[in-house]
Amino acid sequence: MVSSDRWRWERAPVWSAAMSDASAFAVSLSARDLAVARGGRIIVENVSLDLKPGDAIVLKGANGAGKTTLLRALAGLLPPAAGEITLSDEDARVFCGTLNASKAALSVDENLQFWTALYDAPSGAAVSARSALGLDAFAARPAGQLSTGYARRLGLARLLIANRPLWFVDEPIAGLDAGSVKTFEAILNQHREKGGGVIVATHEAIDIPNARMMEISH
Amino acid sequence: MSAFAAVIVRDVTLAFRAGGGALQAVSFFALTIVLFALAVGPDLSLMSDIASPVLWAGALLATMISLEQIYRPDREDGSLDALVECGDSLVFIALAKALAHWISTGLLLVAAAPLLALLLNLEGSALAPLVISLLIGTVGLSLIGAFAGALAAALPRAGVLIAVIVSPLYAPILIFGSGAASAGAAGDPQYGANLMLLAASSLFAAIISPLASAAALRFNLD
Amino acid sequence: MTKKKRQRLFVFGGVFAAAALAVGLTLTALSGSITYFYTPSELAKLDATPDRPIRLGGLVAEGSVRYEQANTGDIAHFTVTDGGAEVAVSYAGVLPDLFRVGQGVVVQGRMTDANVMAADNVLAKHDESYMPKEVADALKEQGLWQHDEVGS
Amino acid sequence: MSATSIYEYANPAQFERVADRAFTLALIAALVLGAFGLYFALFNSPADYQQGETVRIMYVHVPAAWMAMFCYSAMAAASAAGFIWKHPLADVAAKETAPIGAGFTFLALVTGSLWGKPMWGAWWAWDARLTSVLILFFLYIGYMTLWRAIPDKTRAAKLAAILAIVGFVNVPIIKFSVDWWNSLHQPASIIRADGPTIHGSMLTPLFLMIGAYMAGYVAMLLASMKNELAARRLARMEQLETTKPAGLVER
Repeated sequence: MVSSDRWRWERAPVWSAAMSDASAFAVSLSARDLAVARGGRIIVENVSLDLKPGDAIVLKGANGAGKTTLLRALAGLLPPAAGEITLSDEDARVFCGTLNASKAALSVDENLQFWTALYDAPSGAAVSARSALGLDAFAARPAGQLSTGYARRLGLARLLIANRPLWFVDEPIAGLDAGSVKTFEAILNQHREKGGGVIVATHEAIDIPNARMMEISH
Repeated sequence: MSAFAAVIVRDVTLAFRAGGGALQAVSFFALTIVLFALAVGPDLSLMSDIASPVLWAGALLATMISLEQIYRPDREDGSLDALVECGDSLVFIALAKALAHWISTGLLLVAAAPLLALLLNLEGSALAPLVISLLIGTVGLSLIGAFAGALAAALPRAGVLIAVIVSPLYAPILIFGSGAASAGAAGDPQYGANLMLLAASSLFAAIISPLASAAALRFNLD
Repeated sequence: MTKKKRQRLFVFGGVFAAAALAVGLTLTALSGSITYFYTPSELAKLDATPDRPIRLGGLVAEGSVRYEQANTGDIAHFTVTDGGAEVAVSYAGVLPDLFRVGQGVVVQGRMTDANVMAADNVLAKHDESYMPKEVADALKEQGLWQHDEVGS
Repeated sequence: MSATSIYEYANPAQFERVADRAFTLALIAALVLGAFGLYFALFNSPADYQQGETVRIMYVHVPAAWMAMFCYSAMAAASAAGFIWKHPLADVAAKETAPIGAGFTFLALVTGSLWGKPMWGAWWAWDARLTSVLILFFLYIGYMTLWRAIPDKTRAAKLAAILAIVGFVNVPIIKFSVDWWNSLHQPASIIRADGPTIHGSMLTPLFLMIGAYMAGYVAMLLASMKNELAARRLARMEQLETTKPAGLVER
């Protein structure tokens, strides 16, 4: 099963160098009395939190409470209605929402190669991310034909390719089977060991060792 | 490969894959010309008089219907988030998206124009001015069109809205483009002036549209 | 400096260059002769009368307007002059109501002979000056008036 | 202070007090100026030496065309202000200016074709100025359609603002291209291209009418802004009972 070479671009592998150098990952984020709005209405306010290297926060809340809106604001994709977010490196954040940000008409490999170029990642990143999430068997298959679980793995693979310290993941294990959940938990731990931080918004039980639990409520 | 080139390669590949916008635009261009010819009737001399302007208007309309495909699919499958948060500045990505649309749709329309010109009995002397003016003009059409696409990225059925927004902004390009094509055909000294004004309009669009698209995309993210 | 800052600089450079080029193109386009019509004397100077449709501009010459009854409706004959040369124009159609002797006109058509034109379109352009009748008459007394007033 | 909506940050209450007084003033000014303007236009000014009585349409047409352009520039200015100072009232002003501007544009088009009929022999002869006004009309339509198409009004405000600014930047180019297009097919005046020379006695009614239109615009704008703010407050009230902003609690 050969991945389409047309997409492969050679570049000096800096992947290994970044792995060992934890300091490159030592980025912390702090939000001070943040308020986020949706449709012109403030739905969450007075949010103050700090995410230091190695930290994990699990965000819980009822449907429509504003988990996704808050997560997107923290990820820098949504301008907050009030308060501000400070972090030391502008390109330190990557957001993976419930949509997998992949193109149905492109194969798994083409999607991975695109993200490699998009995030300026080393050329080996696509293959290692693919194997890390067990997608090798589907390299040439159009992403649109993947099952929900495998499509979700492809979406999560982008987090690895982006190789950024702060992860913001919305419903990461939705549709994943037990084995895949374990895989993702292992990836999370590995990321935190490297000094990365993560905020996960989820309803489901996910085993994240010494994570801080936060809930959006009145 | 830089993100800029990656976006272009990806969008051009997608445009020619199943459901891509490129072939839809060309077929719309062809049917517009055929329908126009049917309406006008087989009066060859009349047709050749109006061939250049009709081909130009047809290319513009064909570009218009494919603008919705530039950003809306990205927003619906979440890849817009990746485009916004990646290392490259959003203005670059917006420029890449517009150029990708030009390559996949604009160039295809320019390639189809000579063939359709035969249907309208276009004079030989008019072919080169038509193709040259279309080549320069479609760049502006794609740039301004990409801006309109960015504005309507969050709207499911935005085809007509984009057409309404973009048509006044297309007026200068249509005037200079069609003017150049007709002047070129008639050997009018105005041909050079029209071409230069057309190029200036496309350049102006290249300055304004990516900046405006980047601003618009930031508001279409939530 | 980060990639984004370098690109922001590149964007400003690109914008500046594109703007300069666009302005340059526009100026060269405008500086080119934008005479979109020939005057009779320019036409006379041309060695070969152009055979493609052209536009001729000038004033309707004194006393040159006459109408010829033809079965397809009357044909207007008048001479267009710019003080230098003259072109005889025939036009089978309804003249615009601002058309009169001394009025500026632009005629579109093909030259059938050295200085004879068969027009298929006559445009009498309103000369955009709005002046009360009394003032117009007053000007005429002092002889400053360039239009000579005929009827209407 | 627990603000329930970003509109709470701008205090419309202060705007309300000012708006009421300004509205009545503007309305009176519009009526007075309009009355005098019409009187001068219809009775107390001479007929044109060429067009005779039909030139009187000018006193309605020219101010309308002028206001059409003024409103679009006002829309673009308010949109820019909305971006720079982030003041929600600026967005409301831009949104409410559009229909008024479109109205003036339509009036300019109708009176323009009425005025052109005797001169051109047709209701519409693609005169350069009228064609530019027609395209300006489509810019208004595009702006208003965009507003209506986007459900979330705060996003609609920002996107429409961008469109208004881009549209405004394009207006001179459109104007130039239409004049260029027109000169290709219908050459402009042969004798003098230094713009219309309007004789003194015809200027007074013209300026009176422009003043009346301006005052009318201000009155209509203030009235519709008040009504838009009331509508938004009402909509917020309905939502308020159901959801209050939540906080983040660490378990």
